[in-house]
Amino acid sequence: QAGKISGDVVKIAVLTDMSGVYSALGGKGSVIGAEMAIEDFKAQFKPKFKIELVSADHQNKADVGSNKAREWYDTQGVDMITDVLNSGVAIAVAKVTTEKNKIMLNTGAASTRLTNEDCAPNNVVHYVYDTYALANGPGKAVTKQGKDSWFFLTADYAFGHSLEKDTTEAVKANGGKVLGAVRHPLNASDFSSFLLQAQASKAKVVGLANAGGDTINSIKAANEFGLTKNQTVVGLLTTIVDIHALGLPTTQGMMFTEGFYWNLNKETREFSRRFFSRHKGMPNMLPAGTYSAVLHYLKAVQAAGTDDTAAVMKQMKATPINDAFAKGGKIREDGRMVHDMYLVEVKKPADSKEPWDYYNVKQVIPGDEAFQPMSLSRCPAVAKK
Amino acid sequence: MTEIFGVPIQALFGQLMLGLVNGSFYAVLSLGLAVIFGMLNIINFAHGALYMAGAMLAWMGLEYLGIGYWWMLVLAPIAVGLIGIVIERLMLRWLYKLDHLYGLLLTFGLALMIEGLFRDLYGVAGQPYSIPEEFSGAFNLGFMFLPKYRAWVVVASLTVCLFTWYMIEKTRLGAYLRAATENPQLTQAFGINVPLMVMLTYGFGVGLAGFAGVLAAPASQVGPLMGSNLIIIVFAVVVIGGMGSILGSVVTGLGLGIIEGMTKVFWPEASSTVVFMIMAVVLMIRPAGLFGREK
Amino acid sequence: MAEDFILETAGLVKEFRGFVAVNGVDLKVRRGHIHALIGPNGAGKTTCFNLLTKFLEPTRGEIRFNGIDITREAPEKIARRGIVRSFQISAVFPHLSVLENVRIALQRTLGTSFHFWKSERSLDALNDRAMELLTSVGLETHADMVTVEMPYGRKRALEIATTLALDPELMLLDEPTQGMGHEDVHRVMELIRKVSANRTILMVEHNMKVVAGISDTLTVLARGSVLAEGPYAEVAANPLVIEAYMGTEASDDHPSGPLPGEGGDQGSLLSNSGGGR
Amino acid sequence: MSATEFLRVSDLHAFYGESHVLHGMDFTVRRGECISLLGRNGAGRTTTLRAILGLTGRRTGSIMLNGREVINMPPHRIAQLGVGYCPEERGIYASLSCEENLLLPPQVGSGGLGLDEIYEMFPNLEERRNSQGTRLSGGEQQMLAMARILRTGARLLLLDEVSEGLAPVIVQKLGEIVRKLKQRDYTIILVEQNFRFAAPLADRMFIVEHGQVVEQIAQNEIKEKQHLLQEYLGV
Amino acid sequence: MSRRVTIAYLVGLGLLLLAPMFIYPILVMKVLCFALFACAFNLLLGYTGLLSFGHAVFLGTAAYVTGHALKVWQLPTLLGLLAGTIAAAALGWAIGSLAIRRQGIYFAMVTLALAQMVFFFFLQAPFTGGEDGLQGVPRGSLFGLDLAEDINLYYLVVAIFAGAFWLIQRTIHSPFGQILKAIRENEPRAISLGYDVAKYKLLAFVLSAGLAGLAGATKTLVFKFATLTDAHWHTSGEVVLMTLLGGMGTVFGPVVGATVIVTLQNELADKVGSLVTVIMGAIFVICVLAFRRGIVGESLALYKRMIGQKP
Ligand SMILES: Nc1ncnc2c1ncn2[C@@H]1O[C@H](COP(=O)(O)OP(=O)(O)OP(=O)(O)O)[C@@H](O)[C@H]1O
Ligand SMILES: Nc1ncnc2c1ncn2[C@@H]1O[C@H](COP(=O)(O)OP(=O)(O)OP(=O)(O)O)[C@@H](O)[C@H]1O
Ligand SMILES: [Mg+2]
Ligand SMILES: [Mg+2]
Repeated sequence: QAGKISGDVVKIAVLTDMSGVYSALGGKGSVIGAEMAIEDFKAQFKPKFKIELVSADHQNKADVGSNKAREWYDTQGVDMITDVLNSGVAIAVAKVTTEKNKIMLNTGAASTRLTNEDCAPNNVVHYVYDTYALANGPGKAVTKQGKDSWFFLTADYAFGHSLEKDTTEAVKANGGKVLGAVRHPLNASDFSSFLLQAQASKAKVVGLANAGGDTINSIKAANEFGLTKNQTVVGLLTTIVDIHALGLPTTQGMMFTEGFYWNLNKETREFSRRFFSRHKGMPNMLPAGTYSAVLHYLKAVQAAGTDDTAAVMKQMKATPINDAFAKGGKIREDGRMVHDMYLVEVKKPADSKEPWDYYNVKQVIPGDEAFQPMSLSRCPAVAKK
Repeated sequence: MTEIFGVPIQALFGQLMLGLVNGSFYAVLSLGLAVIFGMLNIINFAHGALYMAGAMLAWMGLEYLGIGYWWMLVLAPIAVGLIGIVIERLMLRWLYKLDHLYGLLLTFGLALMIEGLFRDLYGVAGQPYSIPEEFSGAFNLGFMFLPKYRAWVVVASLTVCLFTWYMIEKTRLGAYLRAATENPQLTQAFGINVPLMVMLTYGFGVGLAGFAGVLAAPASQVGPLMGSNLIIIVFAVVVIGGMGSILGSVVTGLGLGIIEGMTKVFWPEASSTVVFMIMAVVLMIRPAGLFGREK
Repeated sequence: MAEDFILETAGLVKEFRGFVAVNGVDLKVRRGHIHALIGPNGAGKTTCFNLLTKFLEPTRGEIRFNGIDITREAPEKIARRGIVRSFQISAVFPHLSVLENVRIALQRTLGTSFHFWKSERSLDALNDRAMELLTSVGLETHADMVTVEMPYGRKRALEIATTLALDPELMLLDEPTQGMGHEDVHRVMELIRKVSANRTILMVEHNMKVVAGISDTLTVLARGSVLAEGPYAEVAANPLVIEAYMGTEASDDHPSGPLPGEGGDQGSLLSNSGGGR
Repeated sequence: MSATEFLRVSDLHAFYGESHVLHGMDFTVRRGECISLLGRNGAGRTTTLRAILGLTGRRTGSIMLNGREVINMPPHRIAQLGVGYCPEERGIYASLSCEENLLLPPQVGSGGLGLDEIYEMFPNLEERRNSQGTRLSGGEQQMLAMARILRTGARLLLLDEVSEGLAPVIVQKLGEIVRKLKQRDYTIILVEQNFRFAAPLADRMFIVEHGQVVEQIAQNEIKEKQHLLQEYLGV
Repeated sequence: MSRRVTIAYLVGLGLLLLAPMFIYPILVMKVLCFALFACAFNLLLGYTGLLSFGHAVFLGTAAYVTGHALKVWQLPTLLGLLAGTIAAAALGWAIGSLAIRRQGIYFAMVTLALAQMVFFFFLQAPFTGGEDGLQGVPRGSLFGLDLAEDINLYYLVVAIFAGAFWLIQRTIHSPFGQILKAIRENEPRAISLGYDVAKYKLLAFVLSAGLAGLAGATKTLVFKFATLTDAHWHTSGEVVLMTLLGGMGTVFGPVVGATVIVTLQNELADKVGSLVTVIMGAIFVICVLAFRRGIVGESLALYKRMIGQKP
């Protein structure tokens, strides 16, 4: 079957959260990222095959997601699915993808399980970030500042758990201790009672092992209860859109890891401004990552002259990634795409020169440090050989 | 001393206070349900959705028209009440002769519609609604922070409950309401304008829900799902209290709120289910509910 | 033998929050009799019925059925013992056919009522018995009719047929002729007399014609306790009873009898009520 | 009694959903008069009363009440014109106490009886004043249903089977009360099974068959029209 | 079953056997699962007049138990299904014996609340995987047939559905069914005839719960996972809608209703996004206001009227 493109179309699907707590992270933004990638690819390579893009809302429900994926693979001839934020959904979709032997380039989910317990190196690439990478930066930096006792506010599902776990390890590794954690449901409406528990714990740092709307509301409630007065709140998965929503006054001085910042260099600025013109907002690491992933995939198809899974995966792993999102990125055998991450600090309102000028990049974490080393991999497929 | 039963006093009172706050929401909502049930014999499943609508209206008022919290606290309930009146006129009206279950089903359908509509417009992620500056900040009671706004919520809802209770239990209107509940035709034949009463009652009942919604807006985030999660607990509250008495539903509401809060301190895992467990127990020992008077 | 009582109550008392509805009633129902329970409104007749069938719990006293103490037994247990009541409002299964109505009652004896895997054809065995019963109340022609569509009187008849299906030793009828036109009253009277053949009947009735017509014994309750007991003629003559219940008219039953209100005492009764203005 | 006409029902048709129950009722009642509707079960007498109050489904024809057309009014408006209804099924409220039941109906006219008067008429009710409405005995409920409308000052009383389920003594007493009301110039429509109760009270009797008035018998004609009663009512 | 029903039943079965040639089998299987679910629900609502608003919890319980049995205990497929069904029935007994203490609307609310309690339990219990759900349940094999093949599984599902459907019909037309009708018609009278009403209601409830469970267990097999959605009150609402739309108290109503709703959701999901809920709600309202007998009920009525009019 190699050397052939199924139905002469390469069909790419963006499966994301269109209306939920995470819609601000990926959602429409990711779709735009994918569109831009396709346009750029066509412009540059004038491919002979047709390229189609479909997208759907998985409502953060594992069953909705995997049903959609299964249907796409079975009846729509979809070749590759991308974004798939929300780790629960991602793991479910990974299973379907492996079963149907297709490709998922996951640019949205955070759980390290995708490249460890639930890894599927021949079908799944974990492209943008993961909890290990997110945890390390602040875990080290904050603890080193002497704020060495932590308490976690954890979203009660795969992502939250593994973010909590990885940060805990980072904190311990740097001589800090963890006093406890409280689990809250996805998209909880009122965080005050959880924050009271955090407050009662007397920990110096309250780590928010949640994302999107949940993070925003946690931080708001923290302010209401005067938590911020004598404790430091650290958002573990925070991106520029959250900062934009909360505003600098509330968030100044926060530290966290991002996989992308629009204002790094000429290339990122140029890409981001194009994106901004369509989305009325700067891209965070998800849309940018999706752009990069789709582009990389199409190039691989072009090069391999087929959309056959094995061939394309081989090609993608063989070629390094260089675009607006990643410099010298490479896909490891366990399916982890490693690239530089950035430890950023939120500027004081005064220091912000223009809209969306929010970060001071404290440190560029080289890919090999940022991500979990192969040596620690718990991925059976890789361990075998 | 900073600990009670090995629990930091701050957390204890904090949760107690939050319990009281939730309790007053339960109270206002179950009160509205009871009033409506008393008159129309309908369990208003749309109650949660209309509570959400109240909050959403408050948010929209601020977002689009720049109308502040205090005005919305008056306007939103009225608006919701009017929505209710329309619903009653156009739909519920036709169901009174049928099995009461149809009322439940219809309002369930409405709940889905209202919820889905707001979902489609604003997504499920909550909208921020900031606390009115009069009440921003908190009293520092030394052993705990008492956010001013939460205190206000309790006061406001209790006042409303008391007012309603007086109207229905202590005035002639109350007798009419109960009579019309049982035998509308005959009651009308005595010269009482029942259809009007029914309409206004429903309007008032859902108006209460709207009021609770506005109260809730600054306390929690304003989102399409805020109602549906709450309403089921309120149902349990209603079953525990028994539809019979107004005061009953208020007391039960507050009580359960507090119990829930305490559970969060001493047995967090059970905090989300404790109300239902209590309901199960009550059903076993007193099927009609604590304050229920049923044939 | 005179001592054969099917139902006896001793010092039966029912209090409702202080108010004594039934006050130490010693009722003795002789086997095979039609025993009427009459008395002014609120005397405690229906309450008595509810006590006998355990729809209410007696406050004090005991109930003996065939010598067995049943004071503390549950309603459905009592029913199985053979005491079955009819309701003041007609009680049928409106949307089942007349035949099915009766069959429901018969079905219990089959003991397959929980068998959800059996076909309902297994119930056809009961049809003959059901038809017999319907015939005995003159409904055989209506067997397949849906019950709602029948006029009031017939529904009462069906209800009695259903009750008979349980082959009760003792039947309790509460105002069986209430709200019926004259023809229906007659039909039901005949019916009661007919079914009383080999069983005992205890009934509450305000219609003196009926009482006089078919009852062997009657007990008069007033304010919760027994005022008088005995055959109609005797009781009807009892001045106490006349004063408390029958009034001046009851002594005869012709339509065009002395009209009500000509008795002595009523005048005063009204004049003081009128005194208000 | 004044001869002025108080109620005129002409060509009244009434329906319950599909079923057409009244087929053109025609009769008039003068102020202060007491008339009685007799007939078999299902003849349509209750329906007539309900139709006058607008409690049936669709209804056509004309109902002039004290010179006003009420056929298109909603029930509560009609009642407010001074009509009191004592329904066949008594309609006692379970959720109200005996006394609350008594006090429920709002005043619709002047000159209703006072509470004390009512309690004198029905001592049982005074005794049971605080117990729940439906906990009253069948008869007590009947009394309550009657007493309830005497309070409101309604001038036109629609009484449906009021003697039903009452002990003979009470029935006599009720007879007296109706008399008394007539003296006070109330206008009364009696629907009765119990001929012996209705006969002496009614100034005129209308025999109803299949939703129509088929006979009219004046008080003084009872004796000679005995045969009619026989054939229509089996009395 | 009456002759007409039997014929319809056989025709339907025939169609089912051919369906996978034309339609995406997974979709048909989903429809069948929900159809069975709705039929089980209808047994309760349509024939005993008990409106349970928490029926999804039985679907969910069975789904999880079966999933756990197959994935963790690695039981053979049929045993897994059985385990789920029994678990659901047991839970049905527990919830039922509480709920039947109240009538009418209260019954609905109580079932809803108890269901919600169980839902929260599932949310927290470790073996359900919380928000992530129980993923990657193996389908196993039957008589050497590998059920991982959709087509093989398909025929198993059809068999299960056909069997369960038959059982439901039989129950309705059984001595037991008769008593249920009687109770619905006039409860006090049933008591006075010496029937212990509560026991009958409870058995009906348990049966319905068990069959709903069977539906859930099968669903797990089809989709290879069990998630909170199965136990969520939205699902409870959906099954009410299916029954109402198809026609409660009719034999085939629930099946029709389920088919319409499921396909509708499938079609609309991408096109209108979250407006789906609005549409579902609208259907609800319309059914209650104008369409109470449901599709099947109304068409039967229409049919009757037409032959009635012919001289
Ligand atoms: N559940 C109850 N609670 C309180 N009082 C009650 C209750 N049931 C009956 N009573 C009272 O007990 C007395 C007897 O009632 P009962 O129904 O037995 O009278 P009855 O003999 O049947 O009269 P009637 O011939 O009018 O039906 C009445 O005064 C009634 O008010
Ligand atoms: N709610 C109703 N729906 C349909 N038909 C009704 C309804 N009420 C009464 N009917 C029918 O209307 C006809 C007249 O009923 P109505 O109650 O007026 O009779 P009636 O003369 O009062 O006799 P009685 O009161 O002694 O039964 C009867 O055939 C009855 O079946
Ligand atoms: Mg009685
Ligand atoms: Mg009548």
